[in-house]
Amino acid sequence: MPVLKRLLKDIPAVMGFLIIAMIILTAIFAWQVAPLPTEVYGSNILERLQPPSPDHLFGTDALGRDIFSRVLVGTRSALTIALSVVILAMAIGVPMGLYAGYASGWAAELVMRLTDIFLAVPQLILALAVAQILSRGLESAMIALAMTYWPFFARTVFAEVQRTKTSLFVEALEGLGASPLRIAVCHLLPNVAAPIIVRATLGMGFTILTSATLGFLGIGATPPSPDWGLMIAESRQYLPESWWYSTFPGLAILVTVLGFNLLGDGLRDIVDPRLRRSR
Amino acid sequence: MLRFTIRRTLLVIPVLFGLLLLTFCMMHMVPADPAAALAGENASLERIEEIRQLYGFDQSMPMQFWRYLLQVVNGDFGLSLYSHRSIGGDILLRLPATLELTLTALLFGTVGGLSLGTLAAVWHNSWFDHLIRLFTVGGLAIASFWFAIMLQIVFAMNLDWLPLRGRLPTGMTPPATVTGFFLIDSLLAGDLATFAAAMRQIVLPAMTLSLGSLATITRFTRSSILETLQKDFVTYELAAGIPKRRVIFPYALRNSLVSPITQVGLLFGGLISSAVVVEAIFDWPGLGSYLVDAILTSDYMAILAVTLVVGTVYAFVNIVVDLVHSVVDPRVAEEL
Amino acid sequence: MKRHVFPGLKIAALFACLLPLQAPAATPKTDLVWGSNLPRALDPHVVYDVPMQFFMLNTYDTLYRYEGNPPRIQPWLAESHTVSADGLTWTFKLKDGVVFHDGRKLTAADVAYSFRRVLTLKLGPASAFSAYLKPEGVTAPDARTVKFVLSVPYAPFLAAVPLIAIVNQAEVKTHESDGDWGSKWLASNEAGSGAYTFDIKTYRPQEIIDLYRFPKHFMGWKDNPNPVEVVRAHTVKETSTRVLALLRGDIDATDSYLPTDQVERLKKAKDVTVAEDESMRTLLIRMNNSRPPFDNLHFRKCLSQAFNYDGFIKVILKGYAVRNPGPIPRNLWGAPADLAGYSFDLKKAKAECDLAKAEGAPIGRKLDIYIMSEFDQSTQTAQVLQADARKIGLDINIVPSTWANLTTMMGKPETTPDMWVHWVSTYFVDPENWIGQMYDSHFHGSWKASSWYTNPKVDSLLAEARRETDQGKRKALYEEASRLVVADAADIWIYNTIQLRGLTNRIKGYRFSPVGSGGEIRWISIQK
Amino acid sequence: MTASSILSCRGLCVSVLSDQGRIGILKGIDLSLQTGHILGIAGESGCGKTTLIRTILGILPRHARIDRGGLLFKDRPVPVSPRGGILRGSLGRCIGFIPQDPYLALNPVFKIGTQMMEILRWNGLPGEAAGTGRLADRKLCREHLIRTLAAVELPDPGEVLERYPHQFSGGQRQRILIASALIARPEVILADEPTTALDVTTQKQILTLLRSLVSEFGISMMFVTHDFGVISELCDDVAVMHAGCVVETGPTRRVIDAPEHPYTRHLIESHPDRGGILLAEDDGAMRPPA
Repeated sequence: MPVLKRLLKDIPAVMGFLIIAMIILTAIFAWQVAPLPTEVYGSNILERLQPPSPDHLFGTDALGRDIFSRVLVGTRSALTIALSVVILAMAIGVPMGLYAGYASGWAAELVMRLTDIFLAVPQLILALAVAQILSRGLESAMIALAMTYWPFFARTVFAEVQRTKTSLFVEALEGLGASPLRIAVCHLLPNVAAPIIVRATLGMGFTILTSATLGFLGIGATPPSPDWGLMIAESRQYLPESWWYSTFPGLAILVTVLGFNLLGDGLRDIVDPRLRRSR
Repeated sequence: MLRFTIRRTLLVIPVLFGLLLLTFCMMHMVPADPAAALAGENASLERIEEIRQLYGFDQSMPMQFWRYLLQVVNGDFGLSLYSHRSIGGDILLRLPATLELTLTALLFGTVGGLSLGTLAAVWHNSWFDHLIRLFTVGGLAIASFWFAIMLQIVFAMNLDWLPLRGRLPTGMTPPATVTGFFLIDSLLAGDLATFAAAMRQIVLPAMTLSLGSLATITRFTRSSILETLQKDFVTYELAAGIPKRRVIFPYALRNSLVSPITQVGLLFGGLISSAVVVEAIFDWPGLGSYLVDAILTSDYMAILAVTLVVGTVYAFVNIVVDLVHSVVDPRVAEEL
Repeated sequence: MKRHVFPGLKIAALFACLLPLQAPAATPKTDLVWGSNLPRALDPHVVYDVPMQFFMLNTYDTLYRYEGNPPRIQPWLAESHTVSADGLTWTFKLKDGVVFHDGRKLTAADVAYSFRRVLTLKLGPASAFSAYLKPEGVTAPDARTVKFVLSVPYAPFLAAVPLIAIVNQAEVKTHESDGDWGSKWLASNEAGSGAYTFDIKTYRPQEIIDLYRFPKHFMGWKDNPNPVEVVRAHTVKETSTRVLALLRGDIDATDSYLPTDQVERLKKAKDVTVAEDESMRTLLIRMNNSRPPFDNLHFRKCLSQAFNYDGFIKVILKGYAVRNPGPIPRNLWGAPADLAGYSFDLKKAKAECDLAKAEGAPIGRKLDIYIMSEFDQSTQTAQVLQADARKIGLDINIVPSTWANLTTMMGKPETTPDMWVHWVSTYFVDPENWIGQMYDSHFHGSWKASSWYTNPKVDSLLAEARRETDQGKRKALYEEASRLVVADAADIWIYNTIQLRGLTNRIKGYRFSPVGSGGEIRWISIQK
Repeated sequence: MTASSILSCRGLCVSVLSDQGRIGILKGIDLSLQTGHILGIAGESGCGKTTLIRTILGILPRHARIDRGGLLFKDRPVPVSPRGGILRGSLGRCIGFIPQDPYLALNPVFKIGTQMMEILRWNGLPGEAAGTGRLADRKLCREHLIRTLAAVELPDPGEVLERYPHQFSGGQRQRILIASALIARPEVILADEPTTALDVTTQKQILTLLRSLVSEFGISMMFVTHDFGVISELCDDVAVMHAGCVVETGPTRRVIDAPEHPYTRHLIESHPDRGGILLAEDDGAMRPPA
């Protein structure tokens, strides 16, 4: 696997990979790893707002829950949200991009103009509006994020398909009478897989950030869910005394997003050497 | 240049029209009845019906869309369901604050990013360069609302160096409105005390906001300069006897501006997004905090109006970016 | 070489030079910076809520006004009033020599115009009148007499009169367009006679309101030798920010809902005091009595005993609230003094739950509790219930929402959520404001009556209390109704608010009243 | 032939630092450029031609340095900097440079005028003190640039200054670069394969132009190429380089007619267009002035 070899040479990318591996493991075994699993949801108001100590590594929150355990369990929701959003956005964006890139005519044109419209407003703003129109809650926030992220996939796929569809092998397949659907799915799609993976990896990090922002604004996750953005929002009125309350969930976001970004950058450098940015 | 501007502007119109259609559709998906909401609590059915007719909510969809289109083109976004004030008027009052903040942040980001990026490229592979590279990845991974809170804890709450909130210290009268930008208006009025105060107020929010653009611009400047320094014309300029510092600044830097500048348009989107939370955290009386208020009060009309306005501002920022781009790189203007 | 390369650094250095410049002290000695929330718009006939009370009490006058705690209704613009024997005709006599801010004399016509305006716009404070007063019922027989003819007898009418600000008819009329009663104009202007005038030049909606003392106010200023000349009201959104701003002297007063966690910190500070006043503002968890399992009395009793009242009030709120076991604030007449209500006992709760289950109530389903996410206490309340209910096997799901969405949802029993958390503040000081509008089935469909509680006995008691003009008899009626509602465990009543407002020590003469929460600036003097 | 040498290398050794340690690129080069002559330097890519040019111009990359030997300019040694390169300033305006690829050598985002003015700024007008980075008289400078552009037979030179590189063809750009090399009216010009990126017709025109300029301005030129056809057309003398060494040197005719070194023979024989070389020999117009 030359790709893997090149990835291993890229120290930042390896760091990103290790961070993500650790986070995924944490997410899977969160309930086993968390030192005080009963204090993730259950309140213990006598021990509220305790500073970090050996009992509570990251201190406790306003309802006396263990912030360390909540941050660990929070990886689950963060990853679930990000993964669902990215997959949903992919499920919409990739077929759209394939269609618009390969077919031509007014419908294909319409798809691309649609992406223009969606991209005409910064993603967070549009997601806020969409989430607000749907009822509140995690599901609507996720749908809103996917609704506003798919154009990025559509664009990526569109550009790649445009590039490959004029290549010889596609013309040969057309000559052989392969159906357009078959060409698109069996031959073009594998060719655009790499940029999609890169986009998805970077999208994971981005989605974690955006969904945390939605949570912070009270539109995403709902209490008592240990959502990082929500925890930071809850912590605000206890500042600056209870500094730990907002610090650690924020660091969790930072590390996770950093992991995805490092890995995504590394993958992009390999997939598209023209775009080598960081070296 | 003029033709370029006009064509570029015309290209925006269909997109904005689509956006208008999108927000219109969204407005009609809203769970609450706008007429009932406008009528207020405990309103009678007749009153709701009156309002429905007054605002044309009883007409056919295309008719309603036409009305909406005419309204919006005239800058009238209707009445806020919450405050019963004109949304367009309130947005106009608040837009300068947001623009002042985002543009200041963009200035921080561009000036800082170009400097840091150039330094990192010139001292390629030094410890400074490595530090900068770490920053460019890390800066994009920080949640702006968290960073804002951290800055508040450190610089405002604990060290007490900078103000915590607001656009001016409480009790200070804003300068006479010319541009709506306090920094510029206070200078125009020759009021240095207000200028200094406004400057202190804007530092923390603008720093928070500029983090992402600073990281991005640094990153693109650095790689772009590294790439430019490999170019033949750099060797040629050196060979022709031009000193190295001159070759880097302005010659190589100007070449390297193209890729950071194309990023600015995208960055502006990020800036506006972050401005929503950053304004809410720093009590910055701009569009962002208006949007957050609208969300907290489920003021759909206001939310959609902000979406439209942001989309328009965003489109025009991108036009300006393209214009700057065409000035920096003369080849671009001829492509369009 | 670097000297030439990086002009950016020079600019950065320039910025850095400016930073250490301390902003000049901006607050002159007679100015007051008020750091509470500001009304969303300025028309007191359109918006009526706590932030509006601040604006209205300072810039407008009313016929009667509440003062003190517990609040007493006092003649203000009116000298006196009379009621006809049938309780339908109310006649108010106005004081002489009242002038508006533009110098025009205030007459009975202005009063009549103001009431008609409210009744026609049907917004904000109108709901307190619309059931019994029509615009035609308000007349001004002469310059100093206003007559109200009610369509049905309504005892709490007088209690509601202080809701209506008297506006300058002549001024508002010049700004009318399309029959809007000048509401577009009044949304960002002021046309009153109150102790302070409003300055439109510095007005920024929901951000800055500057008020200037009105020397010709009819009350005169003899009682206050050092009045506040200028009030600069600034919205400071986040409470922690507000507290810091107070500590640093940026503002002179916070809002009156300080988070209890911050009180200790303020009490330790040198130049700051915290005013603690028991108000009339009750917190409760609403239950939708029309929907299973909440239609089951045992289940409602179960939940009523599953809430940790003491833990919530004593630990989380650090004692800055008073347990209020029934619907009427305990410091208002009509609340039975001996009412015990429910207390936290998970064993009893479990037993009630089992009874409910035996009767077939579907208690296993997921129960939704809606909160207003912008209020932290609303979240905490739901979380306290959620955590303890989990222990007896109940699955409660928290749904964040907003006031606007919630009030829309309360229109029908099907859309009304299982439970929601809210406060009932003092709109007018009468039990009608609480139990009357909350548990009379006539009010079904409004947010105040969102329990969909129906009890014919309670309905008739409340209706009688509304007609009866003798307060002693009314008190007995309300006490009986309270006992019935509590026995039915219609809702989970939690506390009556202790309002906490941080003040700097320059402020003297702060007067708290549950109506206006102490925001009436005319009583305040500034220590020099 | 008068044997006064204007520029010569004496035992020049240059090495670069790589992963495998120091690697010698130039291994004792001895060369001399006679005043008024065109010296062709032939050799395959990788033989060290470009490094030689860069050494003389004083633009060696940071990891390269002169180990031994040096340059003589008009029989006076040229100082070497502590980092191991020639001090550019010591040769100053006496030396001009024509790069290989006209498509890449001009900065795409600046006007021709700006770029030429910059070169003038650091080299100075002929007859003035060497460039200090300041322009004395813009109008005078502009006239000088227009004169120089006219010398390379570009039509409408005033207009040329106002345009951007992408608005010119390859041949035109090469003329602009030649003009740039002439700005300071240098005594020596180094040309690094200036015609390889051009088509055959343009190549011919450029070579003709170079030849006439050399005689017009009295310039000595060092002309690097891998193309013996060009050498035979243009050069008075030739030096053949191979693997960092000069293997053969002498007058062009002599070397082509009777190559001594097997590598030279190999180079000449492998030329795809041997006929061209022979043809050039008979073309009197192309001959160097005696």
